[in-house]
Amino acid sequence: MKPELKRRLKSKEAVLFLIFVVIFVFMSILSPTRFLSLYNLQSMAYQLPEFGILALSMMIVIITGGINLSVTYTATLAMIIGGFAMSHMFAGGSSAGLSVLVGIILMLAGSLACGAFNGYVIAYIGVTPMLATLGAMTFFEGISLQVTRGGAISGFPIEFIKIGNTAVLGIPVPMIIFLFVLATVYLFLERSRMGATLYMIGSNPKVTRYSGINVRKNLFITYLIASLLAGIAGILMASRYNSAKESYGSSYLLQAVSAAVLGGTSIAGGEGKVIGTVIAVLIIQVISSGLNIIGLNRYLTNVVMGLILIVVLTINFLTREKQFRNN
Amino acid sequence: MKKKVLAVLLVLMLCISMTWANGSSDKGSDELTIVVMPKLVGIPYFNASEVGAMQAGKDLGVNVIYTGPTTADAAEQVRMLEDLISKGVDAICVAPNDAAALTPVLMKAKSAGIAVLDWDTPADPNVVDLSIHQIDDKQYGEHIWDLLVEGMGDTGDYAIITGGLSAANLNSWIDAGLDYAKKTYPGLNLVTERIPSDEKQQVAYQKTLDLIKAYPNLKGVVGISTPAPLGAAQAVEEKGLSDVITVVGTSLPTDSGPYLADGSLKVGTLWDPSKLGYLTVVMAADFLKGNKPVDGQMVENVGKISVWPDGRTVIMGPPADFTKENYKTFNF
Amino acid sequence: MGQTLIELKNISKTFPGVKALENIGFSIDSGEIHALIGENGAGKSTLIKILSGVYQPDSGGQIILGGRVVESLTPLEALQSEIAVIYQDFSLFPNLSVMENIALEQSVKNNDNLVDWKAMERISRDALDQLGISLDLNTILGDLSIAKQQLVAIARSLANNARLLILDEPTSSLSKNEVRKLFDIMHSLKNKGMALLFISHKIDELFAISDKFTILRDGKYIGTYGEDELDDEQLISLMVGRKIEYTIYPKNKRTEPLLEVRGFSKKGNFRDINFTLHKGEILGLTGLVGAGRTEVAQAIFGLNPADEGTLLLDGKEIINSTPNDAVKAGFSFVPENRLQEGLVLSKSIEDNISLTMLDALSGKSSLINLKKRKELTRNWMEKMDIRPNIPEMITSKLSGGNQQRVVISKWLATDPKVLIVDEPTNGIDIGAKSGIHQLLRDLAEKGLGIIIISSELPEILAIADRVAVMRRGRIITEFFCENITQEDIMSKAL
Amino acid sequence: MKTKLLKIKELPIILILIVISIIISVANPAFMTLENFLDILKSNLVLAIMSMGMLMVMLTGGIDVSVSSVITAVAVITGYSLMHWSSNLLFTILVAVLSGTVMGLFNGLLIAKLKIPPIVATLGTMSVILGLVLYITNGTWMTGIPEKFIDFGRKKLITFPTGDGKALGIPIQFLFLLVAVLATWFILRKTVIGRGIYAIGGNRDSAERMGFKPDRIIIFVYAFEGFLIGLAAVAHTSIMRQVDPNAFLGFEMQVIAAVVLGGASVLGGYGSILGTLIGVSLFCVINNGLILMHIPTFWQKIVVGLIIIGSISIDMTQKKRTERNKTRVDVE
Repeated sequence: MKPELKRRLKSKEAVLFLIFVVIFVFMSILSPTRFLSLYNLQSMAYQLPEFGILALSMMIVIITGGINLSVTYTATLAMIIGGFAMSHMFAGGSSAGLSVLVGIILMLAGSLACGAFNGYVIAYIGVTPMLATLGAMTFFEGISLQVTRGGAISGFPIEFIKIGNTAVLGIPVPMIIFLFVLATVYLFLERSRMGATLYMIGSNPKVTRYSGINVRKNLFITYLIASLLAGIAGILMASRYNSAKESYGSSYLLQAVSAAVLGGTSIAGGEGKVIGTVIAVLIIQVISSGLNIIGLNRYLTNVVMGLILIVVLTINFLTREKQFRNN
Repeated sequence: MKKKVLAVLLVLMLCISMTWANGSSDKGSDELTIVVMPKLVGIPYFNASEVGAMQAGKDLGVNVIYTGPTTADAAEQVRMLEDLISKGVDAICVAPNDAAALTPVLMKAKSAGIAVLDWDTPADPNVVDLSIHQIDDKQYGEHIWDLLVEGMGDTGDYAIITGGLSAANLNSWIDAGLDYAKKTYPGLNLVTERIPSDEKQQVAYQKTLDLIKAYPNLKGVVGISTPAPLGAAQAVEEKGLSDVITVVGTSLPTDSGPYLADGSLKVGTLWDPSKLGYLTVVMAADFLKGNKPVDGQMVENVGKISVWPDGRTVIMGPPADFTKENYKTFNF
Repeated sequence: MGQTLIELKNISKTFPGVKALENIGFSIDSGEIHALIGENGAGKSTLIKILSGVYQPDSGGQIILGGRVVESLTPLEALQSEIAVIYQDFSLFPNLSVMENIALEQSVKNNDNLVDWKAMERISRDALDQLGISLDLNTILGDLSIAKQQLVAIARSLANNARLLILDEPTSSLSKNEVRKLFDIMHSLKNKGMALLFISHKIDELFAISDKFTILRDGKYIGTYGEDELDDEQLISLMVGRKIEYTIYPKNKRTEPLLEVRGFSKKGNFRDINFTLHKGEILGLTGLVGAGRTEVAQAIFGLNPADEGTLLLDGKEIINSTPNDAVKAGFSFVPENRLQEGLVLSKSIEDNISLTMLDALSGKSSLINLKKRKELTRNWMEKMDIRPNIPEMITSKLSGGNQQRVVISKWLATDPKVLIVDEPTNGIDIGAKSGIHQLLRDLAEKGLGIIIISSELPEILAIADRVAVMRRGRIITEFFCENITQEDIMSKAL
Repeated sequence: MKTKLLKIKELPIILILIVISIIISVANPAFMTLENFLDILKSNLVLAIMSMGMLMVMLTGGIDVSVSSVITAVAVITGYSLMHWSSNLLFTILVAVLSGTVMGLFNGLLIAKLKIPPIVATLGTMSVILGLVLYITNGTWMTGIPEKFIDFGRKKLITFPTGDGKALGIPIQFLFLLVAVLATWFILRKTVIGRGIYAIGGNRDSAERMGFKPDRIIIFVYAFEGFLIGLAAVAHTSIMRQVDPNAFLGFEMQVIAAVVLGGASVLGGYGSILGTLIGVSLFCVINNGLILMHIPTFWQKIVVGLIIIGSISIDMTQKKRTERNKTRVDVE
């Protein structure tokens, strides 16, 4: 057991966790009354889930050797489709409960449709994920604009708004949903047979195909699942922002890629741990909130994030080199 | 392992040095702290507002934090507002990227005992204590169309170039203007729906070139958002059509100087954004001290303001029009 | 014979856990064709990599090159000493033109800044002329057939004016005519004073062309002999260390048909393939490399579906349009190229062995039963004697033999009805080889139908019940493996 | 000859470009005019120049998402140099290409020496560079570009008189594009390093074995890309006559999209100058055609998205077909 423990302590994730702790402590020292306040911890717990879920969605796709540039527009298209129905039903006299139910179902269905579109183009036509999702990004944005005419869809029942804005026993509902998603993604990726397949596809699709595994189908499903997660993030955003709009969360796209990579997911595919991505999301959240509370210029926050990305990857590189030399 | 720790420390040092360089500290004081949040930072319009807001802070002896997202994303605004509530401030003045999106977080702010104001663009009227407007949206839209007709006459083809399709206040001006044109200037013919320019002069320029070719009888272009009229004017000037096509729109006098001078931009119209920033801080500080604005009140460095009967909508005043003749007299 | 070009003294190479080469010492003269002989795994590839500077030998040895004594070479030194190697994987650029593949190296070697396209054209034209073949110089290499790509690889080495040309099984993809042409060229190169180190498994070829033989066995130097000092049999016995290579297994009687292939055709791959595999039978599929054997196997397994033809399993028609269909129907396929097709090298033994078994390892919950997985892995690792016995070991770090055992394990784990093995003993030492033969035979005994593709005729004769010989995309003939010789098969295959 | 033409790898994309051009010109004859082509040329010069650099990067199997922040930084430095140091043209170009090259070099070092995957390394530098530029400039436009430089930007290379007394001209900035294309062509086609770029994209191990130095080549490629971005920044500034630090937000996606539309493989090794230029043209023609064809604004993104996916899918299906039909065995 001892060498196992030692190995774990030396893992990328452990290093990352250490970095997280250091940053957290640092922020706390810098701003003990505010950063460490219960209110702020809770506020971070409200903010983190939508981004965290998008990062997990991105991670799943990256593990198969792909990337999904349309992830945020999937979320917004889903919330617009569902939100459109929900607000119309509610305004038309349907009960709040029914409107919310239909709205949520349509949001999930909308995200699945986006996933099916991406999945088909990537898995069955064989277009490189980066290009396919680049096109899809524009396409989804176009549909969203067409539906909303650039405005926001609002007028949701208060029951829907509550999803993203209430806390149970002090724990925000979005956080509970996030923990649930996190557990599911963990089980899916690291424990289920399909997860195992995805890692193999990401490492070597040819061998995986030669092993009698339907790579196309698995890839297709991957994009479905990743988009479903984006849909869940969309529900949280729509609820937290009390409306649905095409541009919500557009700044999450590159952040989601950064989080996945920072968390140790290999951009080439085949490697990556759920826990790593989660720690990376935590790091980004703590830096973002912490620096905001301290009052650092937003642009410098971007600079700090960029530097951390480069530094962590450099550390990974140096560790790898060292291991290589030791061998 | 040592190396890793070292690297981490380096990053931290960086954070510290930048933080201290910024000179902000966590220590609470008796000073009032007012947050002024634009839709996004780093564009000329909101930079000008920042100058006014900071000046007001200095004049009134209140602590002003001017911060906002780096892209016009409501989600990012919500996150920042949540952090600022954690930070503990006295008033939040926000120019929402989307009114509805900010309602929940603004309600949180209110329940945390923070005064909530909107400025530049209205937020949900149910959650704001005061609403500071540069101008009435409807009047402003109508004014722009009046300027257009002044240039091109009340008949003929025209097009609209807007900053972004989902920018709520730009849309409300355009919608007001279009409604007005339908009733007042039936001879005007809008050739195609509003065209987005992503808040970039380059894109506005390109789109105007395309418009000129697609609609050969084009007589007017309305540019909404500060870079749009400039891009349109540049295209018109290059095509040598300054006498044929009238370009009007919302632009800052300093940036639009060259285009006004060569006649490609007929007239720009905007209020002084720094005054708006100034007024916002003054109103917020007054509100925190328990003073309500009154109609016709004289605000130093801004001028006479009007207040709607609801008692919380403050209008700064009419916009200024910039022309070839007068643009040099403005300094924003 | 000319003077000594390169001399090796006491060259050893140790990999973690394996002594790949031990005290190798021999010399190559200019103007000779020197055959390097040894079984797969004897250390030939390692030796070549040392000569080309890819591997550094253990310290203590010496390489004497043009009078200069060094311990090891770097790739650049090897290049400057004009040692050229044609690897089995060609080391070509699929995205560059034929011309550049042949002549670009010259520019790099000369430290040129600019590309001289005219000179490149001349050089590549010359090289191809020497080979007596014509190719469009501007064709992108990736658009050529594998056989033509190999010709380009040979032309490239010719273009480099190498003083020592190392040919690692250069003839394996060539037709008889092309082999003859190559030998002509090798002769003319030799007459120009060039040294050639030639590696081949084909004894007749070796004797047709070589002046000297250096024999390696299990990483050890056995000896260097002139062409007149040895005959076939002596050579083989030196190579394998004993006279009889393989246990010849008793042949099965025909039982009921298991798999019937009827009229399989695919444009540019194979035509009108018909054969029947019986239960408990091992059917050999042989012929030269490039005869279409692998293509047929891939077609059966759904990797390269045929345009026409039907497949009957237990008398019922099935359609394998993807490997997934094939696995579900009860097929297993151990591919020829284990590094590119058989193993996910960046993943562990456990990951690889369980890859085909994920459905079985996960019940209704879809979650993998980790305990069961560990058990399965342990079982197979023991059964197949995979070493080191660490399921978490990354497969790229295993030796070739162990890698192959992982691939076979992963396929046997599925408990197939039909097992197709493509060159299963490639790169595996003798002991392990007979272990695999025994295993295949045992499986057949249990009623499995096995198709084995192998270029190694003694292997086919030892374990197959029947053999089908392919030539240029067609099955030419079938033999029962009793009372036939290698020559009988070869005469049909060529 | 016929077969040779059919062998051109760019053929499908050329056909798509032709078909789309025909559709647009049927809808609006104004498309097929010299004037329109010159407009397209001028407004997309910068994209075309930058696509050359991106092509090289992608040939090595890399990608660069930091191009938009690098050009922003270079434009700001150039603007500063013009306003505070010298308005000498050569000096300006020198400053621009030097600063671009330095930033490219930095990317190259991260990728080649620290082995950080290109997309991640450039994501990091993007945040850092853009963050610093916007922090320093606060997004303010730099408008005081000297007249001398602006006059240079208005020059025409060749002018064609038109009937109505006006003249059309090839903009002077075309020279920058010409230099970029010729330099890229020269490097890729005529130098050993250029063939090395293809070689490491096709088979990195073999290239190394052959004597190429992949690390050096990669550093060179990113530095050269930075150099081209320097040229693009000068061209851009001379066209737009001001520097807007927000002008290139999101531009990297356009560059990447144009290059891959032109047939470059994201995995490296495949891609040509001709293809890239056609990809850029396709991209520009689609954008140009949207307004010329009177496609309503709210449909435009849908159309663009579908055309991108459609063209790539057609190309892909074509490639798969030839791959499938490739002869593997000479069947008797």
